[in-house]
Amino acid sequence: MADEPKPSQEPESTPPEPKGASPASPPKNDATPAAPPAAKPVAAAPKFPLPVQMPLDNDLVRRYREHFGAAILDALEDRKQPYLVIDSARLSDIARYSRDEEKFDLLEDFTAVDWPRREKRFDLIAILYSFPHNTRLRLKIPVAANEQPGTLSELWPTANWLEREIFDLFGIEFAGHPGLKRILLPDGWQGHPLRKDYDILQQDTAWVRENLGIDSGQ
Amino acid sequence: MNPTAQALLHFLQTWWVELVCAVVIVAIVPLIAGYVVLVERKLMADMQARLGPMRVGPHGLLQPIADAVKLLIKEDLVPRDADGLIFWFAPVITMVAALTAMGALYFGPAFRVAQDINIGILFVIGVSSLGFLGIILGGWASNSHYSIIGAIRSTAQLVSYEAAGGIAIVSALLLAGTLRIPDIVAAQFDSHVWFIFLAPVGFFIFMVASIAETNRAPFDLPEAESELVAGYMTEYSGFRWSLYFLGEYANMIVVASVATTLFLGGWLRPFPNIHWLRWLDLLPALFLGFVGVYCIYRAGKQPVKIQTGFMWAVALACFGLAAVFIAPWIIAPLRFALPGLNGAFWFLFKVSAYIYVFMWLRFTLPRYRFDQLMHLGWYILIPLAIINVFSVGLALLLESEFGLNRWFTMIVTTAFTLAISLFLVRMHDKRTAAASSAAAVPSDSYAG
Amino acid sequence: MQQDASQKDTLLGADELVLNMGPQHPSTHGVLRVKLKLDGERVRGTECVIGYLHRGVEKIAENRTYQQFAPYVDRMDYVAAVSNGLGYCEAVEKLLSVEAPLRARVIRTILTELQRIASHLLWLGTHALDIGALTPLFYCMREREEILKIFEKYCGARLTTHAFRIGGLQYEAYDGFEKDVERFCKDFERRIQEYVTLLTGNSIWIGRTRNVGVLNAADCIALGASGPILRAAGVKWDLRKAQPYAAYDRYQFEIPVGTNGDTYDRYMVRMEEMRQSRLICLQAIENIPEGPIMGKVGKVLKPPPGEIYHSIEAPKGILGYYIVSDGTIQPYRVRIRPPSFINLQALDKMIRGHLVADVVAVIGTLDIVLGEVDR
Amino acid sequence: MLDSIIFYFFAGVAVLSAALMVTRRNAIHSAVFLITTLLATAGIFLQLRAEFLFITQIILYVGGIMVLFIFVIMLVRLDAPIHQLRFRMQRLVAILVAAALGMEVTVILLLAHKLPGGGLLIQGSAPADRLPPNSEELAKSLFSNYLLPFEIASILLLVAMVGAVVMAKNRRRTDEP
Repeated sequence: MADEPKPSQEPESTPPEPKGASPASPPKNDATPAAPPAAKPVAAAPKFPLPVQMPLDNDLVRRYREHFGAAILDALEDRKQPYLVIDSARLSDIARYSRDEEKFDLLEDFTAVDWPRREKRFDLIAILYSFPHNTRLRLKIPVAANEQPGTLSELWPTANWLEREIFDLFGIEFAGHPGLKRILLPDGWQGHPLRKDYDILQQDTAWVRENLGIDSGQ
Repeated sequence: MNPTAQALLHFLQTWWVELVCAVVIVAIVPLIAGYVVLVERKLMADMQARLGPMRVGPHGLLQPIADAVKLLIKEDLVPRDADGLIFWFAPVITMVAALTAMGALYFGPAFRVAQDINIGILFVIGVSSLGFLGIILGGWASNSHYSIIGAIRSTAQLVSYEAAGGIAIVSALLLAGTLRIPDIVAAQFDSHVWFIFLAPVGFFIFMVASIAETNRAPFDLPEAESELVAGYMTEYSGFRWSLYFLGEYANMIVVASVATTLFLGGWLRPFPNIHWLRWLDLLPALFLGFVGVYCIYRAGKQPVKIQTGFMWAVALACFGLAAVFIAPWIIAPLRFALPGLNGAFWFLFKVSAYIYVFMWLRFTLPRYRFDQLMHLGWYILIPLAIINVFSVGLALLLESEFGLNRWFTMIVTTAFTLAISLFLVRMHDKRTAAASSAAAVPSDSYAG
Repeated sequence: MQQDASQKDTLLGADELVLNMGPQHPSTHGVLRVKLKLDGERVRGTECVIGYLHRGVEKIAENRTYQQFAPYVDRMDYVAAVSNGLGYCEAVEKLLSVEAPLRARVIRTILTELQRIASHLLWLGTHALDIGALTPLFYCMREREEILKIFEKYCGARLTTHAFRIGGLQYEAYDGFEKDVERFCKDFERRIQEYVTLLTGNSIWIGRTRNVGVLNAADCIALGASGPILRAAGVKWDLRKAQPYAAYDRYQFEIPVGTNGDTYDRYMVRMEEMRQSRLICLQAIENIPEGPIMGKVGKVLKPPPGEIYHSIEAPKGILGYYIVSDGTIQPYRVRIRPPSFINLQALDKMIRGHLVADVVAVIGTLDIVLGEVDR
Repeated sequence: MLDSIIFYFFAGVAVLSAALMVTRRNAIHSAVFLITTLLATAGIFLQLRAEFLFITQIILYVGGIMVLFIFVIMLVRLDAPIHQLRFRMQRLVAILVAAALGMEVTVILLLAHKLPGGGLLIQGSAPADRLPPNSEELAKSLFSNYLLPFEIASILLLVAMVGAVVMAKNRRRTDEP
């Protein structure tokens, strides 16, 4: 499935806007296990001698890999918070497995991040919480702009509005969602504001003029 | 021509007192209602740890007038799809009903409008119940969902609670044996006790029903602002709105007067038959004098000179009234006015106390839900009212046929009624518990 | 039979009435619009229309520096600005891998708990008002005023406080801070008794709230409803205990839980939460450790590339911040998990089959703030 | 003189609003005019010093029955059934019935004096204000002379009420599932 090697490898490899020209620290290459202490305070302030992302390989990840093999594209830990990069095609399977077998029963949040220069433009981020184990797990699902990932709202009804919000602000459509329509912005609005190519001053001038009767909402 | 003029003259000659009284009622009741609103706001403020209106006049004493002026000059909005004629006419019905009902009331033995109608109390109740026509028609004519739901609620509520209230009145009427208002009061004088003590259950039911009939909290569902915005009044504004508002407060005065007449001894002072308590007749003057003194005390503390002056004026008015009350004691030829004056004082005092209880409840209690309201009306109050009528009748029968002590029979029958009411409440609780557990069966339909 | 049914349809108007509640309705707590499908007065379905207050907070975040964005979070749940600020500051601190000094964390805890009380007070007042009890609102406002005065004395602002800074605090606790908090807490015990007298045992209140808007534990979790809603359903779970942040691990407090998950249970849970918050404050002012109030963070914050998710137990539920850094001074993406937004989604489930009057009770018990729903 | 003015006023209002009632298209308007008619009739009762009848008219007809009318009109959408169920021959039948009724009334009025006991024209009755309170009189006659009819009527009403309750209950039971 992994149609491109490491889309996951992280943000830094494709810093989006002009500003972040220097790709900072090459992410995961030096896998110093001594990293955790670096997460401790003080000295760390302005400079970060140690990388904060590391590959993760614990029981949980192993179980996931066992079940889904190549669909688990990567498993990382960022500032001691684990996340799995998974293939969007297996999203609902993995989600169901997480909920039913691994007892991540709460979909705490579901959102997206836009990486316009990457081949798979968006990352869907599902933050799962397990009441029995009191742990969190992030699922990161790279999806392409024209891709339609499966909905999670059958597993967690809470994903209903969250997916609508993602659709509204990013324009990612979810297959099988009951009633996918804009939620925060008006129905007829053009554009998806949280995409990086949507400028902060941009607005749907035509809509504003027509519906509010003013020239500009600024 | 001549006979007509003569007839007119004759008409005026015979009816001028009543005409003047009628004009006074129409002119003064809105003012009184305005001040009842002010008192309500002040009381509410006091109970809620704040000051209430303070700006217009000292302690907000001119607020009602300012409000009235504001309402009069407000734009008069009519929704586009409203039924113009009925929308215009509905508030008038409410107001007219309340005022007409007031026409048959006795505010003390001497102050009244209509010649004594021998169905007095029935007239008051019947006519005041016409007010809801204004509510339902106004709600319908507004052509708005909130309005119509408010109107439907209001009608259902009125019909249910009028039944309970009407039956509750019967218990007092049985004791009085007449419908004429002065005779009812006289009956309470003769039996040495107010009917509230003989028929407490009846009074309680009437009180609850009268709160519901006047759409006051906790029964203010027709205009529940948190659900229906303003119920049937949603689309009304300005003067028409104020007509509804005044009608509501006038109605409050009407039901309070009815309750006072029937259950609280009308214009009788407390213990009217006990001679050595005659000094109680001095109370009105003392009371007013005290208010006057208090006003003077407060006058010094007013921040603005004009308010000090106003406060003095109020104090002087109080003293003047007190003088009017005290005059018959000093000037023998005015002695005839004494019963009338004192009667008016006590009557208004009791009416105020009754309205005060209304307000107190309003600030204390949450609002009923519509189904709960209906349950309360139909499952508890109406059966209880019917049983109460039976037991009062039984008590009277026992007294007259078997010569039993009146108090004894009353206590026994009241206890009997209360026992049944307890049973009813128990049943009601069970029923609602069952109903709510049935309603709580989960349904699993998620939707956006 | 068939004919009967069709006749009934036309004669009795069995088709559903759609009642549009809001966006200017007195008890939708802002600009929420709920389309109610009614059968008589019974609700057959709801549809929430939100977004009237959408300001694009998450978009703004991408165009501000980390410090610049901090005041914006106050404008989300504007009745619990301190809690929002706490969540954001802690999230950025985690992203920077620094920790605020203990003294700062203790003061943060005190202020946040006061804010929780203030938020719950506002909820209680408006909720009671929705159900028709006028007076509690004013009592609640009276107490909330005391809390806001403490905030004002502390940082000069009452509502959108921006009380915390990334890395700690900007202001030292003023002289007499402990005394003020203590006086409030001592007083509050008596005051809360007043609400209990007015509401807890009142049969109308119970009638209006018992078995209304029931949401059991499984539904809560499925719908993501958190905070008092979850606890009222009997789940003894509170992030302050489960994953302590700030200085919560230093203090003893109980997690109140309900049994039914109905409106009355939520009321009881929130009342008890206020008492527990009061206890936390009392414990905390007993011994505020000495020390610096600002951690070692630079003037310019450039967190290393990466991402962080941090959530706290805000008065309304789980308030989470998911922040992605690209190594510049501006966050690449800030996602806020708004508890109100997600709790509001439970409305439909809670209200079906109830009466119109219950809609306001349920909206009230959800304790939503539209600034946070719409962001 | 005054009495006549008042009478003609009330009578005129009653007749006029009755006419308006049957000609209005809008059901609520019809109901409003019906209420006006009833109130005007009540006014005539009052003028005749039949206070009890007056207040019964107001409480029962205006306060009770008309509420139900309006209630039903508001709840039921009348526009649809009006088009479906219009009775074509209505006008003709109405004219016939009205004519028959009018004739009947005329005949009775004309021939009243020939009827046994003076018929409708009661002559030489006491002036109204000297009559004993008529609510008491009414009660006395209801519970003495007319006890049996009164009780029968009560039972009839009771039966009707129970019947209505039973029917409503059945309706609900079939509705529910």
